[in-house]
Amino acid sequence: RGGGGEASGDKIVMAISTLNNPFFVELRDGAQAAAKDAGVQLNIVDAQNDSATQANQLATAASGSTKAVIVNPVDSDAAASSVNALLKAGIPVIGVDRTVNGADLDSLVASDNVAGGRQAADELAKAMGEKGSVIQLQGVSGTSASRDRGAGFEEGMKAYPGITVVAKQTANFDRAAALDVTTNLMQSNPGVTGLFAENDEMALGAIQALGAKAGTEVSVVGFDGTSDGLAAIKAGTLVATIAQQPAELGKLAVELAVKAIKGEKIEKNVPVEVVSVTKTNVGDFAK
Amino acid sequence: MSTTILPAKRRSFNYKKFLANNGALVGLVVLCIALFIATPDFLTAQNLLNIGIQVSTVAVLAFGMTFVIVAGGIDLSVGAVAALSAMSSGWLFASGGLPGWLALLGGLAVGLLAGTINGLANAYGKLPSFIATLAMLSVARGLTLVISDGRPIKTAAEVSFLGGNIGPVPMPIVILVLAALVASFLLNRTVIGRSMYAVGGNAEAARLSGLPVKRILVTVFALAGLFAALAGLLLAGRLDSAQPQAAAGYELDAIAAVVIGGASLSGGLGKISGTFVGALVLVVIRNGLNLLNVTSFWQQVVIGLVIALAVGVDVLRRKTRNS
Amino acid sequence: MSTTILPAKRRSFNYKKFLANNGALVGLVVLCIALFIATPDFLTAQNLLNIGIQVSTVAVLAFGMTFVIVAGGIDLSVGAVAALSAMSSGWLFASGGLPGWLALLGGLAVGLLAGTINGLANAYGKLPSFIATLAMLSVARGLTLVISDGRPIKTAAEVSFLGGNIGPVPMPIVILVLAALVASFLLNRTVIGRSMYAVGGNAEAARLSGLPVKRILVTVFALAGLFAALAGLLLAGRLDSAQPQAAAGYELDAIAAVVIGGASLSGGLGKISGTFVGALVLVVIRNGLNLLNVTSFWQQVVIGLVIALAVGVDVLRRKTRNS
Amino acid sequence: MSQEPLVTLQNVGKSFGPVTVIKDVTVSVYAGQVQVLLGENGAGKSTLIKMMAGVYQPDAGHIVVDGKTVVLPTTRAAEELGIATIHQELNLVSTMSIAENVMLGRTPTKHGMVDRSALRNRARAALALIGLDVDVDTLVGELGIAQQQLVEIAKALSINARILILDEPTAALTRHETESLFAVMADLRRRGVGMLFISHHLDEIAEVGDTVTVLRDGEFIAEVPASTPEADLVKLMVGRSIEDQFPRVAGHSGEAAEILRVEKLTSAGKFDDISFTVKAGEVLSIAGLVGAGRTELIRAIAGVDNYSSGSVAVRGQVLPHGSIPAAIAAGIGHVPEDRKGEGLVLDASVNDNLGYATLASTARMGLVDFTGQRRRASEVAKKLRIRMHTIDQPIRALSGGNQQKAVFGRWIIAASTVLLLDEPTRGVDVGAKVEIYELMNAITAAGGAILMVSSELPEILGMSDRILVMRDGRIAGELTAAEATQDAVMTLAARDVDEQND
Ligand SMILES: Nc1ncnc2c1ncn2[C@@H]1O[C@H](COP(=O)(O)OP(=O)(O)OP(=O)(O)O)[C@@H](O)[C@H]1O
Ligand SMILES: Nc1ncnc2c1ncn2[C@@H]1O[C@H](COP(=O)(O)OP(=O)(O)OP(=O)(O)O)[C@@H](O)[C@H]1O
Ligand SMILES: O[C@@H]1[C@H](O)[C@H](O)CO[C@H]1O
Ligand SMILES: [Mg+2]
Ligand SMILES: [Mg+2]
Repeated sequence: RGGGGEASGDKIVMAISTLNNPFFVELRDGAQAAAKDAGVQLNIVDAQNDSATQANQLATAASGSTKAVIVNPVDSDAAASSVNALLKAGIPVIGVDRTVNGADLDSLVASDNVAGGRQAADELAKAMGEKGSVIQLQGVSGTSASRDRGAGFEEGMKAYPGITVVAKQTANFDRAAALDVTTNLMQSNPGVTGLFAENDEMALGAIQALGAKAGTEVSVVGFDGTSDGLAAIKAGTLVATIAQQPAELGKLAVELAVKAIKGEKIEKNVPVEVVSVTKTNVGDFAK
Repeated sequence: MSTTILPAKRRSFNYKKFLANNGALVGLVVLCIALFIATPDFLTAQNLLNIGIQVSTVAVLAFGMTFVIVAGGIDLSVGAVAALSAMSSGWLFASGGLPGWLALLGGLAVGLLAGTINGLANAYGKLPSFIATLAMLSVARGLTLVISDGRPIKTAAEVSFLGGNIGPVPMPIVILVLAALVASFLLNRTVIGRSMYAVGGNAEAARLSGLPVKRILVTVFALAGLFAALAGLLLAGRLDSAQPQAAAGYELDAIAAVVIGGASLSGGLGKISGTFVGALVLVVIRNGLNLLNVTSFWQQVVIGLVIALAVGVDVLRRKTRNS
Repeated sequence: MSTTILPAKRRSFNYKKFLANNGALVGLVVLCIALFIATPDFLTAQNLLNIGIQVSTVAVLAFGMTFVIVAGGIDLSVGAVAALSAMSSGWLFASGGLPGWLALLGGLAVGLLAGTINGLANAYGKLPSFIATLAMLSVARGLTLVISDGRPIKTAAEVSFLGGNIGPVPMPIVILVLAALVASFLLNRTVIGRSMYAVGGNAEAARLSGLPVKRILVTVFALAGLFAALAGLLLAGRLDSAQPQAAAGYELDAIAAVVIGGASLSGGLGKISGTFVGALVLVVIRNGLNLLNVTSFWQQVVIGLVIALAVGVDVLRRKTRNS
Repeated sequence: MSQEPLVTLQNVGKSFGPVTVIKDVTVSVYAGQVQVLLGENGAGKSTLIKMMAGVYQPDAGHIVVDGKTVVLPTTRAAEELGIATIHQELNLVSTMSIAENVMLGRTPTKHGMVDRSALRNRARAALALIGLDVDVDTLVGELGIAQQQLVEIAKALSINARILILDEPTAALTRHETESLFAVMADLRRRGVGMLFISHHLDEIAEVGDTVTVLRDGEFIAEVPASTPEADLVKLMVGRSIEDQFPRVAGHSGEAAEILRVEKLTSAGKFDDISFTVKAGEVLSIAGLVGAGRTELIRAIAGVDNYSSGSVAVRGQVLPHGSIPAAIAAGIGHVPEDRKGEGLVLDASVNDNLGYATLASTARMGLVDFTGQRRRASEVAKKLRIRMHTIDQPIRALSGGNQQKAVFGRWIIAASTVLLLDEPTRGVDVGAKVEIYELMNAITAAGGAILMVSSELPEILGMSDRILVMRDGRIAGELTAAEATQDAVMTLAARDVDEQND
């Protein structure tokens, strides 16, 4: 299978969980740039956050002239059978951003959401002076990103007995939903001084809801490090965001896929740093 | 805002008739009383303002939907058209370099255009409205993503103004009220509005009476598109940015508001006041559940039950009245 | 699979009639020819099997939806009920310790129950089916999240078997064919099935003719629930796990499949064969666009256009035939 | 006729797909005259007038208005030439008020807004023309069929047309309203309006008509003066003579078994304390004015509506409240007054429509008996002479009278022994009427019982063994066939009206 020599023109399929989110758009951009550099054809399919759609797309990929597959699973468990089918057909599979449980991926390029959740707890506690009450905005119920960040955050908060999480509500990773939910929660919890949103989109909606309180009376921490998020840090309304490096994730995934096609040996685990971005280091990230 | 024509002596407001015609209102009132008892945070001036703001997007979408449903159709594209209009407006401003107010008008024009296409496809292309607008849902959402490349776009100050305040009054509430008045006026006072009831109630009779059924259908969808654009710009104004996924799935909320408000999906029935009550039911439930901090999983269960109950109360009330 | 009663000499298959009754088929064939020309990957044995597997979930959901739409209702809850059934089955197996086959039956029972509740709310509670099933959508999705605590659950081997193969034949295709035969038999050959057409065509006339309209409505929704459960288990089998967000939004696909297949949302019309063609149209478009590597944003635009075209071709064809 | 016709359909033809419905027919309407169209059910009368009304386009021939050939692509185009139409089927929007329905398509405006007081006033004026006295804000859906028909008539009258087409306007009316309509027609005639009138009530022809054009199977048969004797008209129409228009053969002699017993039946606000019995072999009719509560009563007996007190028993067995299946099982068959809304599934085939009541009872293990159903349906369609292209045609495409026969046929197939008939021959042609009457005879001869509500007094007088007269929800009196006359019935039925007028 394409052993050695020219990789040029080889087809790689990249199955992304959703492109309706700037995070994945940046991941895609990184991957595309890398594909161009390597001279391979990169087909991107978007599952719109539906595991079954993704299974369909992976099956379709297997029937074409695909040389390698990069998968960003909608759900880490659900992707296993499709990925195993690809592996059985001899097509190398690289996971990106989220792992696939129960499949022996050729490689995984990911940042650690649980660790990120813990970091978010630390940043928020620092900003709040380790006391006060906190609202947590959750992502789409049942997604691994929401699950893992929530778990990490809860774990991290255990270290700060002075802080209580007074309300947890879902805002579906969505800015508009976060605006309404935060407005309502501030109504029943007026004394809140901290807010953790499981992604930057929700953090920005919350900031909108908090108005002048954002960054003054209430500290907000987000997740992702999107360009809007970084701008909010500069503006002082967002205290911190746990930045992933989506473009870097995408780029590394493609590079690994190219190596796999050439038959080169690749590392099983390629971790990408998750960085806590605050006002002090935001300059290094601004794009 | 009642569809039935009031008797000549219009001075004294007919409470009984109003209640009888606004069934879901009873459900809404019960809901509000329950929340008032359950949490002191519910009945505060600030929270009522919040509810007013939060209902604005869905209500404006649902007003447009009311025209369509009264005329016997359905419009699944309103959420996507709202997003497309806001995104187009943002793009016209940011990349097209248009002045803010022109960008705002451009956004409205996009909504009107999308709605008109729906209407043409339904009336002249003979596509069932479910299919025509489902196709538009997909096309409009796709175009929104294409224009934005999946990223939010900052909106013009003129658009953001829609999400702001004038004096102490939130603009979304002002727009909501204006939209309700305009929609209600169109539906009740104009010939084209009254014709919508005829088309939805009995299209054949409308045609035999010489009503321009096709033109009415096009108007109905065009209005839905225009109201969707307004809702989209309102939402973008509140968020200070046009979001690629804005208003996703709102079509079901909008349809639900209209149906909770007493309209029938088979056409010929429906009122703006009812739709407004329907939208409030949906928003008040969510607001209340947030205030009560019901966990997000159970929230969905409770929302479902309350929707069924709100409409159920109305059905029950009507039954006892009739027998 | 035609709704019209076949004449006595049933041996010779009536192609003309079949085509005339299966309008969207023309759209589907055109679509397939276009894809065959556009990419060599489309018409491969493997890809055709893929399409068969990919269509299974939506088609099974849509078969159940066909009963509801024929009888004049709508069911927005099928996606959520599919997820709830699969999750319940997973839970019964993993936490309840039931043997796999019992867990599988338990999942089906949950779907049947949810559907029955929809039917009771519609027929006896007098809730419009749109509202009753919208409420169920919310409740079922909420319960799915509650049961699973937002996490996927591994399914029993018996359920996973539904997603596997027997010999060279994928099980989803086997189940799809069986479901189509059963649904078609119920709708065409049985008293209750034929009654559904009468209820959807004119419920009052059906009632005055002595048909048990309420019981028919309950049956219709119960069947939709049962088919949804089957679709949910099939999906879980394919994914080897029950997902809390499984089949979200599939209700629109299912309704679209039925409508593309020639049914009318005002009831009294619709066929399983048409629904199957409708589901294929949706799946073939997506499959084809993936193969052609159309970028995902444009994909949505194209999907919308193709849906409109597929139905448009049918409308046009009928018009020329009639005039 | 020396004068120039207002409108002429010149050698027109019309086909639907393979079926030719009108072949080379010419008919004219003159100012101040009433042109009558006569023909059996399905002869093509409605199709013909729809070409004049701008609903259908002729496939052959042309339309001449005021000497000029015109094309009428829409109903509006016809209206603009002064042609107004009362269609055979009700075309009203049930969710809208009477006023809005009357003025539909011509809603008065002021400053671009609906002028509601003008709307109401003009609607009231139109209703006054035909003496309908109801609140114009009432929703049309709340009216009975007869009142809806009056609204439909008022609507056409309010157009102030030069040419008025009336397609069976009297089918749903009692004599009383029919007379008000004829008075209006006489007035219109004086004012030079030309009219095209369709009716299956032959007695009405001489009363209002000038000339009669007879159609058979879509073809022109003859044009004769309206004064032509009824028997001759019938012969032209059906191609044979009908000896007896009301061939009632009393089915019972002496002490027959009691089949239907209604005791103290009461439904608040609808009817009150109704008791009567119907014996085997008997036809009992209920006469009364529109709104007397006859339909409500018959619906209650059939199990369609609930009632507050009293009982209904068939052959001694008391029926449960409001259960249609129980009523059917006891042998009841119900022909409702609104065939479109309550009788038929319009998009389903003739075959299906004929079989609904027997779908379950003829099934084996839940499976439909398709072969048997088709056989039974074909037999009944033949027996009732239902005019259709094929039995698999949607019933929507049948003419009104043929649709009515199909509703009747459903209960023939079900072998019902207690028939509840609500306006059973509404819109049915003379020939078919006699066939229906003969069916009634056959049922009573076989020991069945019939309860019939009709607004056609001749039918009541000709076909009943006994007559109950209802007024204002109560029984106002009972007459035997022998003592019943038009006057006797009307006196009982209308006494209340007179009292109110005092
Ligand atoms: N749209 C249609 N498609 C097919 N056939 C039709 C259609 N409309 C009418 N026909 C057929 O044309 C014939 C004439 O129908 P039409 O309604 O003109 O009869 P009619 O003389 O008015 O009868 P009636 O006295 O029962 O009203 C009937 O056989 C009917 O089945
Ligand atoms: N759906 C309805 N809602 C309200 N009132 C109604 C309704 N149907 C009938 N009515 C009224 O009930 C009364 C009895 O009507 P019903 O139809 O039983 O009279 P009827 O003697 O059969 O006369 P018709 O010849 O009109 O059938 C009338 O005043 C009628 O206007
Ligand atoms: O990492 C991504 C992003 O944080 C996004 O906001 C939601 O999905 C997650 O997987
Ligand atoms: Mg006719
Ligand atoms: Mg009556």
